[in-house]
Amino acid sequence: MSNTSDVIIVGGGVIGNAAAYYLSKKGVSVTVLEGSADIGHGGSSRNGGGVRQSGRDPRELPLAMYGIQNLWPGLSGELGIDTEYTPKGNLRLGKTQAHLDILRKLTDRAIACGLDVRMIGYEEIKSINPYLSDEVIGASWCPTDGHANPLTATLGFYVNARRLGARFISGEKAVKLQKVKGRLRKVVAESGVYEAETVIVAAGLESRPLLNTVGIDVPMTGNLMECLVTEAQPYLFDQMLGAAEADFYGHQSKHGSFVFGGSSGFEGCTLDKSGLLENYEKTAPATCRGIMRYFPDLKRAKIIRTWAGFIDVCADGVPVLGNAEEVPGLVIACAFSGHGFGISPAVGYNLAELITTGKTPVDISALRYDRFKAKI
Amino acid sequence: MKRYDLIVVGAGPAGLSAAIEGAKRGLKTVIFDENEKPGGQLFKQIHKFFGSKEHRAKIRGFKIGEELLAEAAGLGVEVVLNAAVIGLYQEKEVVVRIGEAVRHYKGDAVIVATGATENAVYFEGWDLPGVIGAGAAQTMMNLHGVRPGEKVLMLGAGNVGLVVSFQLLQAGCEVVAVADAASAVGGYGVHAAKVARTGVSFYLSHTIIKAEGGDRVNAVTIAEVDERFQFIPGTEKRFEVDTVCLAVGLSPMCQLLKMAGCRVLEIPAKGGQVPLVGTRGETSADGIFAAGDVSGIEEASSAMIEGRIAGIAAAEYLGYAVNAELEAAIAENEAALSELRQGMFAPGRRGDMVEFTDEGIHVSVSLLKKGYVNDEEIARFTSASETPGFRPIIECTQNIPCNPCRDVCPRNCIKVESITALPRLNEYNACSGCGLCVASCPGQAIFLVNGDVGGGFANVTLPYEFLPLPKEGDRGVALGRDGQVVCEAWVSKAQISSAFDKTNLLTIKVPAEMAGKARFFKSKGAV
Amino acid sequence: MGAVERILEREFVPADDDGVVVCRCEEITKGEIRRAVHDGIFTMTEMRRYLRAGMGLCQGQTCAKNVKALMARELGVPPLELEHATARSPMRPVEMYVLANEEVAD
Amino acid sequence: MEKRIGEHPILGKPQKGKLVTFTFDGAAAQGYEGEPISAALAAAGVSVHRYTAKAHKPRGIFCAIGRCTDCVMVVDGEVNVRACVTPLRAGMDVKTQRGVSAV
Repeated sequence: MSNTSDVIIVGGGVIGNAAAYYLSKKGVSVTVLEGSADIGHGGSSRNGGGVRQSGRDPRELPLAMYGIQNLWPGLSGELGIDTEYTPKGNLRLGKTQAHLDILRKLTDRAIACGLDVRMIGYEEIKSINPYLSDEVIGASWCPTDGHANPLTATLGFYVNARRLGARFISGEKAVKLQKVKGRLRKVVAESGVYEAETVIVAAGLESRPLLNTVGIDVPMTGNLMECLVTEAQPYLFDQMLGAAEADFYGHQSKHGSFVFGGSSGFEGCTLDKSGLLENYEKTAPATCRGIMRYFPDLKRAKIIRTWAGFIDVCADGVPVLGNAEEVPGLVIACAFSGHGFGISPAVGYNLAELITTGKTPVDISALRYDRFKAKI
Repeated sequence: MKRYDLIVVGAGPAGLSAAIEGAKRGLKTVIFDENEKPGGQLFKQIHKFFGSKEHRAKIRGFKIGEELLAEAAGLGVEVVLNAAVIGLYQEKEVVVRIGEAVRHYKGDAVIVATGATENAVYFEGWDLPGVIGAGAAQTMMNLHGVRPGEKVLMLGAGNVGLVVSFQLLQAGCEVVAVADAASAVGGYGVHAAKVARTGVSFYLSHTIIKAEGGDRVNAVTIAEVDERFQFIPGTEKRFEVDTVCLAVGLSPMCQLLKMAGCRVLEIPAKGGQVPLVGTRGETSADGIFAAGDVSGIEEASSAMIEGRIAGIAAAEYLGYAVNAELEAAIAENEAALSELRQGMFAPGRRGDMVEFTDEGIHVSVSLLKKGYVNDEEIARFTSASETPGFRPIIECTQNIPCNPCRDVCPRNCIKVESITALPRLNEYNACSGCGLCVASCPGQAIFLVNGDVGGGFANVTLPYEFLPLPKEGDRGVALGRDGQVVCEAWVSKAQISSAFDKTNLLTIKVPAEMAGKARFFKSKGAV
Repeated sequence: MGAVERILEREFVPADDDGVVVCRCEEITKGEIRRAVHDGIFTMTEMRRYLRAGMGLCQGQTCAKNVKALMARELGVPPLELEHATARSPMRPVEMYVLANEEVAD
Repeated sequence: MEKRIGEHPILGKPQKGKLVTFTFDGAAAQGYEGEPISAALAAAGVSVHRYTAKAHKPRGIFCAIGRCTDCVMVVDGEVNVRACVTPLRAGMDVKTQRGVSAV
């Protein structure tokens, strides 16, 4: 098989798969190189499933809003796979005055961007979710937010892109980008060399060393975060939940299980000697204690699995997205900082537009790769 | 954090043995086991073990469990039950659920002896209530005293399927058939023979097409399969049953080792995914050892030896034993292990079709196909004579590592040259008819025949592990090795003795010409 | 681990027993698993994520071996080529209030 | 046939706790304290522990050692309780599980 295509996408996560799908739909030939054995190996399969606009930085909020208005509602039907998209609102919870101050600031900022989000008090919180504990004194409420299943969404994009002719190679780690006559042309991987007009680097944390091979650096770091999931439980609620300090998030899935993320406070300094993305022994118990303070009724729900995954945290907390003009042919989509899943359809769609028309429906200029400036 | 020299996960034969060897050498040792009772699978194994004295042969599995537990307790090993190890984290941190809390422990060495889990096969209706694992049947009847059903079909003619079939019969259930997709009985022939002689039919090259039922299985259909395991239409056989038992192999339960980052390989001959281990049970992770079924499916006897080696290795690793002692202990245990791994059922010969015994005798094909040695084939191995006086008839036809019959005979009538050799009679020694060999044979393959007790009759003494025990004078029928009625029979003696350890001896009187055939007894009432 | 080209030459052929449940917990049938392979689901881990096969209460302890054999047959590769899914704690289901209750061992 | 083994040829008479009363789907039932709930139910002739969520198929004991989790029931209001490894206590309220609830 020829190793030349219109576009190479490095990274078979939800971003790469979404881009592959929307590009294939436009008739663009795509090759996706996934370094691990599994499609969606990284953060795409290791997140809490939030599809939200509230709480986002104004620089990426337009992408979130675009996706929720234009892409998520019809996605399951379009892909023929249940992404379990549930737009039943997002409660971002506060337990202290300090929390409420954070939430207020985020809310005001989002309202200025045109988002329907507001602060609500105890009574209204209880009417939306009666299972929350009395410790919660206030929240931001965005009724158009929600959640979806990152596993089926990622694989849904993959299956459909593949069906439309995209070529996928897993276990093929890209090690070097190479320019030919001033333009990025080749991707050298462990088992082969691939060529294309355009290369999208959407490899999460792995993007940094790869981009380094053409002299571009994205200031980001890995942070090992953990989630846990319970056995299926009777239906309780369908909102997405978050917390003012972003140290607790989760939802009840369509299947009935609760998926929650939390933290022990040791994030960033835990051991991972074997590189197996190991769970830290203190995190799941800490997460459970956190959950029970929000949902005392869930105390008897059984945890059946925990997992860990790196988030690619950008220096300024928002993704790097778009053309890197100094290396013609290079498109960067990384550093999603732990909130990439919710915007993945919009990112994929906009990348496809960017590559085929040179323009994007959403202004992504604030996410440029060269935006980073010293603070003084 | 609480720290032990040695943390052992799993209180089965391997784990207990490992803890014993560690504690003997001064290691502060704890064992965690998720079950309410220690002993692992030993406590479901109510048959007498094969092997030699050193391997605790002729002792029943659950008794071995009790012995190991007492030995461990005597050495100061803490055995914590109802303690599920939920994770083996970095730096050998063991997290255990005990009661309503999780506790964190550190082990300077950790031995994982988590054993195995049962395989399953799927077919239409396999999810119906009443379709259960063979281990489930054992648990229900041997631990909880409840019969899993009344009429049972057993899928699987390996040792588990055969042993559990016999246990079902002992519990008072009816076993309608033993089926297996393989073309030959995979377990010990003697295990099959003691099931077949009670009248259970064997269907080799057969597997289940479907189970039927509403809220519980009420029928099962099996059919013959060809060499490619495809059903042969027209060969279907339907049985009305309320229970189907699945005994289709075991898989090592190595998740904890995987979580700990130990290198794991997939080795079909060992039953699936197993940790990469060295001769001392050491895994690729420093200070973490594996022993027993978790590192490859074998018999409990082998698990005990592997456990001992790992326990000594952990002691050496922590400086409680000198290397020379370790090497000597390993050599000794390895010799024992290699002895156990000899014969027709040696791990290296798994799957081979063996045609001749080590003695050069053509093996019984009928045993492999139907579960019993037929009348024609038995003559190659033993024969009953129609003369007065006792004589043991040893229907042991496969080379398996086992020799209690030799050790137990007070008159040295029986010789077993190497441990896997077939037992032979020392013709010059007169048998006293004590019956110890009959009761001791773990395969229940020895019978005493007195070929002439007058009036044209002979006495056959057979092992009998069922209730009720027939009484002297009871009338009934004798069944042949194939479980078919061969003649009328009268009970002339029923012996119970503590020396027989619950294998009662039933002596039946049959016409002299039937002495070579009568191998089981059914009371008239039970026919 | 080598590079795997995600192409399957064979077409999906329905079978009589496609309706038989393979993963008991999540009630996933043989036909669903076989069809998923043709959708491009090539690994055990992906199968868990795609169909939830092996993701239920027992976490695949009952069905993993069978799912693996079934996938291998459909892919036309030896079962040894398929990797089992990762082992993750807790090894047994644990109630939240129990996991939350970390006792300092004395 | 009586489901309980009165006397076993090798194991003798089963060692049991005291006879206690519990409720199964609202009706009074008896079993021995400390034995698994599933043993008491099996002795009472109950095979169905639950009906599945998707196909509403009956399920019962399969592995009997807490691994396959097919035998889960609603016990004292808690769903997904593994009946094969949960000891019976006097007064327990045991219900057939349907999907992930008792109704």
